[in-house]
Amino acid sequence: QAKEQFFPLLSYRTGPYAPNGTPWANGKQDYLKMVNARDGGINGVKISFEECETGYATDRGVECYERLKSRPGVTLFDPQATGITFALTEKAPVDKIPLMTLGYGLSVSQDGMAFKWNFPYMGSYWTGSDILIQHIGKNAGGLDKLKGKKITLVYHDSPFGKEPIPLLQERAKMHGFELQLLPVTAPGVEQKATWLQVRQSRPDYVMLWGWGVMNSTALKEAQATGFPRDKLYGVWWAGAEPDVRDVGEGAKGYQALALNGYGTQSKVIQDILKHVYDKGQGTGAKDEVGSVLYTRGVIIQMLGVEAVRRAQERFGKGKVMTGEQVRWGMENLALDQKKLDALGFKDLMRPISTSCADHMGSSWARVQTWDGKKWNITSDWYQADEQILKPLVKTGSDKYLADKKLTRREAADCQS
Amino acid sequence: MAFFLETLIGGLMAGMLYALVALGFVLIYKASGVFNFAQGAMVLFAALAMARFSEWVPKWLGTDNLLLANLLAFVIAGACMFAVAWVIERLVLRHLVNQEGATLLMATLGITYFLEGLGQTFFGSDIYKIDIGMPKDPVFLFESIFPGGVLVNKEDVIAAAIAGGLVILLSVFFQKTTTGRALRAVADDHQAAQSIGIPLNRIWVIVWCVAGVVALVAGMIWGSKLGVQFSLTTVALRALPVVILGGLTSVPGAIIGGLIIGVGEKLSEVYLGPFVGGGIEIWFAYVLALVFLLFRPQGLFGEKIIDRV
Amino acid sequence: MFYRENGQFKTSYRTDQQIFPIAQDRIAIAALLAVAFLVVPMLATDYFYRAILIPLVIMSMAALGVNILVGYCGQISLGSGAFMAVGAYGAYNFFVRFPGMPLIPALILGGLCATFFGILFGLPSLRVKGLYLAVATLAAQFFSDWMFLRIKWFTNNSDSGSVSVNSLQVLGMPIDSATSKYVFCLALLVVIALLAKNLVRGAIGREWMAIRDMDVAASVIGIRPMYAKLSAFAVSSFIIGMAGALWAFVHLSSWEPAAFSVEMSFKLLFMVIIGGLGSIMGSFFGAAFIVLLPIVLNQFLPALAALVGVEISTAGVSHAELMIFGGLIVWFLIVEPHGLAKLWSISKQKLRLWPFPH
Amino acid sequence: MENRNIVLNVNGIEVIYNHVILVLKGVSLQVHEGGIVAILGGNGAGKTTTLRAISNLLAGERGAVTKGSIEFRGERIENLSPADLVKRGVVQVMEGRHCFAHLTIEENLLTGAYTRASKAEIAANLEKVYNYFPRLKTRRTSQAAYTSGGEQQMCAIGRAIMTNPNMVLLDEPSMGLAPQIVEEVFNIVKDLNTKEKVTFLLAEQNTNMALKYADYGYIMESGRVVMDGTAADLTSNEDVKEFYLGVGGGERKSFKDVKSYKRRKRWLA
Amino acid sequence: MSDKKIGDVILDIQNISLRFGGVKALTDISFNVREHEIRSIIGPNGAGKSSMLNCINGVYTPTEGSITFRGKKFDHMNSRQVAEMGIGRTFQNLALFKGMSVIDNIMTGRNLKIKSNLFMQALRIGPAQREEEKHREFVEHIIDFLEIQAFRKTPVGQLPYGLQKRVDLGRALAMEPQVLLLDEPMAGMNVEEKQDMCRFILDVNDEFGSTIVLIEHDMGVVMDISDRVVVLDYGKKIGDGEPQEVRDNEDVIRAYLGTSH
Ligand SMILES: Nc1ncnc2c1ncn2[C@@H]1O[C@H](COP(=O)(O)OP(=O)(O)OP(=O)(O)O)[C@@H](O)[C@H]1O
Ligand SMILES: Nc1ncnc2c1ncn2[C@@H]1O[C@H](COP(=O)(O)OP(=O)(O)OP(=O)(O)O)[C@@H](O)[C@H]1O
Ligand SMILES: [Mg+2]
Ligand SMILES: [Mg+2]
Repeated sequence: QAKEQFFPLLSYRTGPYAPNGTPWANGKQDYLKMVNARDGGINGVKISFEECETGYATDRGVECYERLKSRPGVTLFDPQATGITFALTEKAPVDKIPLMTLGYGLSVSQDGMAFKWNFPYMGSYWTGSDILIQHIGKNAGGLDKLKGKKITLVYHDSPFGKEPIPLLQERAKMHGFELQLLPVTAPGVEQKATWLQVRQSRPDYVMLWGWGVMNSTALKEAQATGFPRDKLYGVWWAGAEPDVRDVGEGAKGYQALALNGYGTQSKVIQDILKHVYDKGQGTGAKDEVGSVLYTRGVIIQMLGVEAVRRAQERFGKGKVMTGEQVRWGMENLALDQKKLDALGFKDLMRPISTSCADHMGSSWARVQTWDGKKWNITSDWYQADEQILKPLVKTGSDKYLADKKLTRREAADCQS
Repeated sequence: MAFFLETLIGGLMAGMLYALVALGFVLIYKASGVFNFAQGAMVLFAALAMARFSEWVPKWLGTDNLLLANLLAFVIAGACMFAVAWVIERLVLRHLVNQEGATLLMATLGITYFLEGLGQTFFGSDIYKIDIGMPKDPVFLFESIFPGGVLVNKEDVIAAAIAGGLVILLSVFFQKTTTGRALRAVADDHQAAQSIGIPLNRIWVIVWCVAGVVALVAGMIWGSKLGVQFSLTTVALRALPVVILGGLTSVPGAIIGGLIIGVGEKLSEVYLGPFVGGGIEIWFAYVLALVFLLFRPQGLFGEKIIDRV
Repeated sequence: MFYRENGQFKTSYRTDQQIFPIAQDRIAIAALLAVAFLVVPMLATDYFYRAILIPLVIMSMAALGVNILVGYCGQISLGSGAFMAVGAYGAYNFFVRFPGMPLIPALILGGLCATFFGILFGLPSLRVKGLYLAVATLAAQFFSDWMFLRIKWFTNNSDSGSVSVNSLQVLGMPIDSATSKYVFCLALLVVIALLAKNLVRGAIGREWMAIRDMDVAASVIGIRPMYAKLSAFAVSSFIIGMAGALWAFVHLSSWEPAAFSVEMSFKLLFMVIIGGLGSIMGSFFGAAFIVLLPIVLNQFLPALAALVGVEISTAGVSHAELMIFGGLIVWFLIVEPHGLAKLWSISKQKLRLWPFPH
Repeated sequence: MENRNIVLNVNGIEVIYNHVILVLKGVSLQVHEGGIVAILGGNGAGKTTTLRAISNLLAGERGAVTKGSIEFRGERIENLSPADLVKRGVVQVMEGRHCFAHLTIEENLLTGAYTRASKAEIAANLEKVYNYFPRLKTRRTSQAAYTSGGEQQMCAIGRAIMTNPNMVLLDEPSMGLAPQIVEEVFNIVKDLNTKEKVTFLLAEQNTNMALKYADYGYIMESGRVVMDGTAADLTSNEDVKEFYLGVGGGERKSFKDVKSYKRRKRWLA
Repeated sequence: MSDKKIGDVILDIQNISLRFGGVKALTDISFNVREHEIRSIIGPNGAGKSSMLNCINGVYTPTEGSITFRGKKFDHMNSRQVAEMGIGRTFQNLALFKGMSVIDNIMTGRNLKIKSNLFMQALRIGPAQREEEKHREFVEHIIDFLEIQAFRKTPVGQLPYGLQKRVDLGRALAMEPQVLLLDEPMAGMNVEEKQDMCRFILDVNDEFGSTIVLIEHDMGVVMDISDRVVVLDYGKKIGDGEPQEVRDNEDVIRAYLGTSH
């Protein structure tokens, strides 16, 4: 019987994606340290964790997973990469460990009846792209104004970058805009040709679906080819400090989705500073605490911890939860505004509540704008359009089940 | 038409930048017969050093004179590259005299990993900025002739000029000086070179140093364009087709190869890409190089590969 | 003293032509196989299987394939990742498009796809040599990266470009437990290694080596460079393709083209150089070095650092890991430029003389 | 040994290749100032290895001197680099030519002058080499790889002369050269020896020639010196005559009717 | 002279010229080789001797002229065809396969004769195995013959120069050639070893009945064992005939032998 709740932490602090991977990983670790220091664990259950460097590579990710999955008290995995998520999606059901892919992963895995072990909390690439189109439409003065317009998707040429395409095509049909697809070969340091093409086709808007260095490179190329930055919209993985910092003024006016809030004023961040950094136990540099991806890491870990707490409510307070029990907790999570405020997440996110059928739990996001020095939230919350999403998810998950010769979960299974 | 010109110019400029990295490969190969896999890592290392020192120097000295800071940073980074060259000679090359190409290649690979680790340990693995005052915004030429003008990047033009200058300098060095001749001798036969008193150790330090400085210049320019981050090592992969197209042993070949590859890949991506789904420039560059090789197996300007019984 | 061939007289060329002419070696190999097939399954944990043994076995097979091309035939190739990819996607397409296609034929067909691809990209080797060829083979790599990302047909029209297989079975036995996967891969490896060994010690192997060592002289004694090179490409890419299919089907079970990126190509080349060019054994050593070392470092560095009282950050560990890895490569090369296999044979030679120093 | 200045003193060296192959088993020899000393011996006796050990070119072959000492003008030289040795005037002409394939003949010769500064001297030296080997002059602009075997051998010798040495280690200089040229090469050796006081240590298979020009000789067999003596002594030794000069039993035998049995060599007994 | 019978012309070289850019390596050379004879080519360095051999076995393509082998005339051939017709060759600058053992090097000489295909070799079933053994046996004979038994499994790169030359000869012999082209097989050997080598060559000539074309700088050897000698100088033929004739030829003395011999 395990005595501690073990959080395996897959992360990458080296390689092309290190600038973005590092604050994220730091946030995840710091939150756990803080919970231990402040609360003495989850209802008295101490948290332990171990980090494993994946370098964003699928095979190393799988190795890390295999290494950490059989640790006593293992909780859940957040693979930090779509590629690793794909690989683990095959393995998790066998090992009975849930995967949390907050804001990434497989969009169809929102369907908990088909993907019992995947939890794309708070948003998927489909909700993200949907919201972005809504926002662009709004800026244009209404979605109907998009008719005849041209929107270019500059995307990371990987499953991550390709995911939004079906939804965008759907939206393009609906609103009559033209969708141009420009893939960028990973890791994305070479985009000259891409932006020459942008210049040639003169799209009205460009959507940036990048990660790691690809983002800052895109912004620099946009500047070099004179594409107006205020017509450039990024996904929430292209909207953090490392993406724009070294472009500085050159990225002014660039807008990106904000999946979560940030800054140091929220209570949870203050707690982290107090209980972790002031004791000299911070994982990273202090001035990075509260940055966009750092905060996202904190939120991810909070959701994990709360899922454990929720599971304990059912399976026994003060006990170490198994992967299966955590899965139930994740599936039955309900954090309303009040609870969020109490946890210190006021303004960082919206309430989330999951169910057997909906593993996402919330599909809200805002838009932020870079002013040359820092990010500012510049829009209200948007929610992805259920009407569009639902059928896509349904057909997608059906296809998945058919391919795998699996069957949908029975309603009764939801009780377990 | 204007767009074609733009693409062409863009390709030429990109080509010059590849050439700059390719130059590093050529130098070391030509002068010691080693295919230096670590060139990409050296570019990264140099750029990281440059970026961080230009950040730290003002802090240490308390000035905010950009020029001074950059100058000092350049000198310090240059010194770092010298140290790297010296250590590599001492710890690696010296012990591998007269070994086969594959072994040396592998050794440079070890060096690659080492430098990547070392660079990130010392300098961090975030994205850093090199601001050497390069103009970032585009200029538009011939606006009277073409609507919208022809877009040209001043930054690219400056970078291309620097690359061109370096190449001319190094070509002269190789063809005309005693040391240049000695370097070529070393590349042909380590042992024979030793036997007639060419000090391999010193030669290697010199060559790796020069390659280090070339890497520094390349790192500075690329870094100023793209930001300095681990992925900078991947520009080495873009430079490889340039190296073989121009010929592993030819300094001017690096430039010509660079221009051909640069233009070829940009034109193909822009004009061919859309029909096949895009993202073809990398393999197109390699296939282009391959096609040239079928006609000239030693590259356009490479020394003939000698096989004689 | 104990390791020598004295007293083991060969009475026929056949016995002298055995793979392991020395009795002690034969016993050692038999023991090793027994351990691999019987003892390991009794001891290994799930992690050991999935993260270490299975990758090791599959990578050994791939390295073996690469070694035939690079080590035996001297054609340096950086396209091995592509051959793996072609094998994997080839097998995948046969597997999903022909309902009821059994696993082993699918793997073999995948290997054949790779063979075809290998021969195609091997054609330039008839004109282009050495490093030029090495770089040129990257064309195959980048082309395959692109092809499997961009041509949807290959991924069975999957939206994300990621594909997966499941419920594998061989002759009615399911291959899903770690043990069954391991034994399956190991059995294939043994078969392939045996066939490969037969090839390299036979006439075709001598042709390959002759081409490697001096192609002009080889052609003077009647070896056709074209046949030798292309057959090396074919055999090697077949094996690599099989390994690729196994990597995808058995190890990853869900994959995207990035699984066979250029890094994979480089890794495979490193394996054969570090392990020993032109040595079947070397392929295994090399694969072990490249697969295991990072994992070992990753796990033991923090502990080691704690031992000497420094605490290194996770990033620090990763960086230190890179540095140590690089350092070890260089160190091994200095100790023995011809790879671990050579080191091994030298130590055997020492053992023969033992306990006398020379 | 005469009582002249000993410049090179090799003292009981052992050489091991690849950490396991013991090749030299305690070789000692001395070379005196201004002498021409020949090392004779069959294939694989260890002549080349001995020369490599002296000029410190063993490392590249993964060999190492494990015992004994080598002194040049009283200084231990085992740890000097080959380049240092060249500066001290010791240069080796390697067996098997080793010309720089991509360089032209003239460039090959000029690399020999790497350690020297004076342009005029180098030019004069180059002229001298061309005088010795007129054939090289006609091929001066050809890449070395495309010259004939003999031309390459001349080039290698010429290149060594370009370093302006005071001691030359010659490894099989006559190999592959036409008889006239062999004669020529040995005349050059004599010439440099008498006029410029260059000391020579040469490993040679052409025993006839070697003993004609050398003043002292060592005979090696499987890693050991089995016999040494002045050239005159060696020439008159019965065994040497039979095995190395091919004139056993009085007169020269025709290659056509060499016997197929071999007499056991006395010094191996 | 021995009792061996010299047969008809087996190899006829007609008006061969070879140029490399400006270098005239061979100019209008004609001579022939008779079956079973030992035919030497001599001449100063750079005269074009090696180039001549290269033309005969297809490494170089002569700019002009033709070669007739056993009545079949050709002016361009690749080395493979030459090998198939039964012309073997050793090299002046060792061209052994350095990474392979002595046995394997010599075995490559048998490759032309191997019938079993890739699959049979991979499985090493019946015929492939038997074939391998058969050739191995032949090669062992050569090894015995050349007295290099002790080095069977040594990688040739580690052998001393002289033994490498022997292996080179062995490899050529393994082809069971009708005509054997030897390029300075005795360079770098002492008298004793040269005697051995001569014995090998003579035995090959006698026992296997091979015709031999020999390039050699040691006049003693050439004069003793050859039946006829061609002399080249600067790419031109300046003499041809029995050893004695050639030795007395003024041109030859001036260009090559010098006066001391
Ligand atoms: N690099 C090497 N590795 C292993 N063994 C070697 C190496 N070089 C030489 N040997 C061995 O050392 C012994 C002596 O060789 P060495 O070349 O010194 O002979 P040598 O007297 O010069 O002969 P030759 O007259 O044929 O040139 C030989 O048995 C040879 O096999
Ligand atoms: N591939 C080539 N390219 C250019 N020149 C060549 C080539 N091969 C030979 N030569 C030239 O042709 C001439 C004849 O060379 P060859 O090798 O035939 O001489 P050789 O008679 O064998 O001399 P040696 O006795 O010195 O070996 C030489 O001057 C050589 O430089
Ligand atoms: Mg020797
Ligand atoms: Mg010749």
